[in-house]
Amino acid sequence: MLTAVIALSALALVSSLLLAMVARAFAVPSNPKVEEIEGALPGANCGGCGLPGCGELARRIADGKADIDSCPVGGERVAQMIALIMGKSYAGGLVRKVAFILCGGDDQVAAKRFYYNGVRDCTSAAILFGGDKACQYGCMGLGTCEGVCPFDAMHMLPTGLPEVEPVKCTACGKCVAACPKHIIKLVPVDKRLHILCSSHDRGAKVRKICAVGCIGCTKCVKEGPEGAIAMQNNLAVVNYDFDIPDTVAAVCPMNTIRAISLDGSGDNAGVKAAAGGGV
Amino acid sequence: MAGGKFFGGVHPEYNKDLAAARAIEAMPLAARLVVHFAQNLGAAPKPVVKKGDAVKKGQIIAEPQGFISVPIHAPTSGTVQSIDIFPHPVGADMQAAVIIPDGKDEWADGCNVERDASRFDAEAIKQIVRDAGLVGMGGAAFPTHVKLSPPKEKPIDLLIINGAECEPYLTSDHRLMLEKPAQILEGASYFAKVLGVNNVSVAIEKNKPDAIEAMRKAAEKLGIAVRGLDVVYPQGAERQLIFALVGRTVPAGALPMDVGVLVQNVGTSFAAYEAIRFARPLIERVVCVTGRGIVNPRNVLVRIGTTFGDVITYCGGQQPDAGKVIGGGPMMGVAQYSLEASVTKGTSGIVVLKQEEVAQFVGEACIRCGRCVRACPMRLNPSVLGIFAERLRFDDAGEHHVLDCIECGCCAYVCPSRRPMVHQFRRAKAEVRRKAAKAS
Amino acid sequence: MEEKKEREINESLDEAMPRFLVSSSPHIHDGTRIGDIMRLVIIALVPAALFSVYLFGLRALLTIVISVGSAVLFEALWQKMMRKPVTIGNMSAALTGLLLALNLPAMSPWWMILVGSFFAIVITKQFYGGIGYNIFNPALVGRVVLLIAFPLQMTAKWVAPSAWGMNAVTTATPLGKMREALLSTGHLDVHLTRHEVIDLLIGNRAGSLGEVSVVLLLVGGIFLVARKIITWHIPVSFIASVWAMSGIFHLVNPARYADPSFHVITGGLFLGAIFMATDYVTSPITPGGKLIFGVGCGAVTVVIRLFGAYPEGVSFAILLMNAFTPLIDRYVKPTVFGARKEKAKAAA
Amino acid sequence: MKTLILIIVSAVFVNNFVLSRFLGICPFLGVSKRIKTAGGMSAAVIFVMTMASAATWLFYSHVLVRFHLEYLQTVTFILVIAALVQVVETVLLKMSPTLYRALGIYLPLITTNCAVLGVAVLNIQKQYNLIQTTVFGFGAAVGFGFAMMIFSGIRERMELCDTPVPLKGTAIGLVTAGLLSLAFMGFTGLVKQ
Repeated sequence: MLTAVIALSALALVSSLLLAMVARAFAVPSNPKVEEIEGALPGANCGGCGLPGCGELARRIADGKADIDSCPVGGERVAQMIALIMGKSYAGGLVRKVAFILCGGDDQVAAKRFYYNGVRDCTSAAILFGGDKACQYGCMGLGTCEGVCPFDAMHMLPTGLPEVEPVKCTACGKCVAACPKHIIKLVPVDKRLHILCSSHDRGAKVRKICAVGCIGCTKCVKEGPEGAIAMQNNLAVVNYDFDIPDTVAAVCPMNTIRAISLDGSGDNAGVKAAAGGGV
Repeated sequence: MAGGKFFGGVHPEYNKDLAAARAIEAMPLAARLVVHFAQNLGAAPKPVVKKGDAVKKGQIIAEPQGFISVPIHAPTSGTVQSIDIFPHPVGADMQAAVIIPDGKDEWADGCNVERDASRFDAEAIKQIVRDAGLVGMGGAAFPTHVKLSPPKEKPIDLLIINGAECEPYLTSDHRLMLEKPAQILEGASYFAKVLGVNNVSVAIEKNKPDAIEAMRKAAEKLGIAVRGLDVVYPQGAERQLIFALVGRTVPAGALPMDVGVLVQNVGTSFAAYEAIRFARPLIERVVCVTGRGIVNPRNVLVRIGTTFGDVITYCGGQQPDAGKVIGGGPMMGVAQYSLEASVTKGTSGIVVLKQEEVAQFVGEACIRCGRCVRACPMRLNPSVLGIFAERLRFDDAGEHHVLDCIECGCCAYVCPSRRPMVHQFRRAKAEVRRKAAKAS
Repeated sequence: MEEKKEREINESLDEAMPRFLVSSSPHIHDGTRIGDIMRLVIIALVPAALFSVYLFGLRALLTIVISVGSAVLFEALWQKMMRKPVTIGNMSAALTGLLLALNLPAMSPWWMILVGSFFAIVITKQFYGGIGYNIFNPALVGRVVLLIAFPLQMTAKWVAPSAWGMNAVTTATPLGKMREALLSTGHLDVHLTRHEVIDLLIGNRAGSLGEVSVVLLLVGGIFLVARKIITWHIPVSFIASVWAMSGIFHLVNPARYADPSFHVITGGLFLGAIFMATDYVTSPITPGGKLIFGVGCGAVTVVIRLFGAYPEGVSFAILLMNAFTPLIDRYVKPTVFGARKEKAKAAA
Repeated sequence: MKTLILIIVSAVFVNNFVLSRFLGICPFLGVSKRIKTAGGMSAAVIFVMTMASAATWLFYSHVLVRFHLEYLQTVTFILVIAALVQVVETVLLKMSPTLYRALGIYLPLITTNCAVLGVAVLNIQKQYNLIQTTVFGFGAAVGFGFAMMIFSGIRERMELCDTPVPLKGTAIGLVTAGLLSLAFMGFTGLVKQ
């Protein structure tokens, strides 16, 4: 028994001495905060922050090269946790954003110019005359955004438009970057009024090719609060800093403006209307 | 140096007999011309006319921007009705001028005068070629004067006049060689003069024996060799043509001038002849209007800017079951969505296919049969490239040399799974280039 | 259906505008479909299959029918279950079933065929996503699973050949006989008389359904090469390397290792080399890779036949090389036209 | 010499540690997604297993046997291996941070890797001498690397497959490992045990 104890202790002693020596000889300086921060991050490695993975972001934050609220997925909660680790203060006040598709032109209301046959991917399809939709600004409906969403928050509807599930969406921004038509925007979840069009075409042309496109009539600009809706190159654009009453939607002759509840408050009729095309 | 057979290639049904026997005929002026500004590879020229301006035939309506750019000329006299966005046959919507001809077809000053070309030196010829708006008329539309200006350390010792016309259906170069052999060779002689080259070869696929015969006859006195080439697509692609003719391999990522060769299309040579001898800028070209979807296939001499619709109407219109209109040949041409697309300098043909002839991409899984590997004239592995592109793994596609793809279409032509490979490669190439541009 | 509806809606929207089909180049196609290729391979196998019916009787026909039928059924059922388009029309499942049948003995019980067919179609092929994605040759996995799970049925019950299978006598395969002799007496008793060689070539011997007739398999192979369905690389390198390797061992010790020609014309080598190893999905895509693949198959076959516990190694060899295929494909790439010069330049 | 070659052949092909003894499955599935990391892992395993074989054998025959402590075999082997792996890890972090990061959690996992402990125990069971032990450890590790390389090639290709969702990842990985060991069964009986 004694020999066993002695043998084991000796072995342990020799091993630990060896390890200590090696650790000394091959020491690498490291920042313990990196691991802590990485633990606080969601760990989905979605790339929403623009970096290859959560580990890389953790390293950047620890080195002070990235802000503590750089993770769009984790939002306020994660930012606060990281602030604790880094010994910084975090003000908060970040309103959750979700992706939103600024196009209402599904297959029933928006015209197509040709029969497309080829790769089922929006960016690839845009190589050929910018896509088969007569509206050059509209959603092409091939589901590239659905494919890149790491959170299964985006689904193509049979009508040819994608739909965002606000609950699942983390505003990682992958779909925003992937959309070749740049019609997906991150919008504050508490705002209800949206203009579902991105077309800069003139009104006459829009009328011809899409039943729900913005024709630039400026009625909404006049109806809404001062500066809340602005005309930009034939297109009405919502400034999400403002709270706009739902009633503004009623003045739109094309039903382009819709009141949609993204955070689950109020009625969700608007969402259904958007999904169904609203005609 | 002896030539050889290049690797790969396919043997599509050529269908050249549809229009090969029809002599070139000049199409009457259309009621409305849509002249695109961007007609050359490189920088698009800048418009210098505005709505309401009166223009003369041959007058410059867009000035070149930078070296790799050529001017655009008014194809006839008339007024500029508007400047707007129109479908361009290369596959995008672009800015174009709508010109309403006044019917007088009046030349601008200094144009259309016969002159003695022997007084021009190399620089003068280059300048004329540029001012006349010459671009490669085989389809790529690369400015000719740029090609004629190789850097000093890369001397050219061989000029190849490319009459291979390997694209199925098309016969415009074929007819041009039959009808204007002497003029083509004279144009080629100006190129030779600019480059200081004595060695000129005309390369024609053997399926055009009459064209070989005609060119031989004209070339005899000039000491220019006319060579018949095996009939295999893409025989007319520069790299493959050079290898087949003289056995030189153009390094990947390099240009023919790196091996001392310059290739010019027969149509370009003819345009050079017109520009240098008669001071006629490039405002019209031979377009082969063909395919089973066309009522009367024929070869027509068309003003640049004539809409496809007008050209097709002139050729008897479309058959009722026409399903696809292609600007260019069926292997590399671009399918058009609108007949408002207009003839540009690079439009070698308008092919209208019947619905049942059109290849439909299904995009089933790759079964790795290797037919594309055997067909690819660039010795790529289209199978794996296509799989990478399909999964949006463009970095891997780049590693497998997707940038060397010449988009000849051989892989997709033979693919039993009907995968849209060329489409995928175009996307992949764009992504790889974008990434490289970002990095630098 | 959906697409059609979509078109109608759109047409009503803009009747005025004619709509063309727009896709990327090329706009024409040589017309070949996957089904055409599979059909040609099946046609190339028909002579061998018919001959097996002649040799082993209706049992052979029954085996083929059960195998093909179950393979097609499994594929259709799985695809229905997964809500994928059913692709039995491209005949690849039928081909797998036929190949599996040709790799089985004529006496195979029906339930065994079903098990093999299930492993081939569902586990080896559909688990990976169906046609084009499988890593291993489905028919061979089916066979090897049966070989390991039911060794008695798979190795001991061979029917001796006779016209239309009139007298169903069980016997052993030539390779099996050789091994038995080797184990019991310690030396070979393989004497290749001309008569025996002819018997072996024609296929007048015991064996699994499709492997017996070298001549008919060769005819099918030549047909496939002529129709450019397969290339010569894998069959030739496979068979040649078996011949060469077994030849070397034969020279070293003729009493223990059989004549190389015997090794080439017995067993499933021709069936394997021409029809199994050349399976598109599971073999390398480049000519160079194919040669490596073939030589690898040959080497492993000889090692297993001469030193392993199994008398026949073709199936295992091909499966093993299937596993190597991704690595071969990764490192044996075609040289891009013009790339060699670039390298030379970079070196200079 | 002949026995040594047979030991290697047996360890690499016939009794492949992964595919017929089913040892070391964890890194086999975990680090085989990329050929590069699989290569790094294989190299690390080859180093650790060869060293561990020799070290444990020496410790066993010179310490444990002398003091009649054979019953401590497992415990002490784990200790020796753990120390060895820790050394490798520290050295690797300094010499090749990329490989270190690529191996990630799997490097410490070699510590408790049954393949390493397995080879050490098998050495004693088979009563190999020191040279045979080292060769066997090396051969077994090469066999592991061999299987790793094949498998990572397959994994890279499987990434491009249309695998049904429920089977994606480890599930199809295990199916593939099963089919792979099916192929390796052909080597049965190649070397008499």
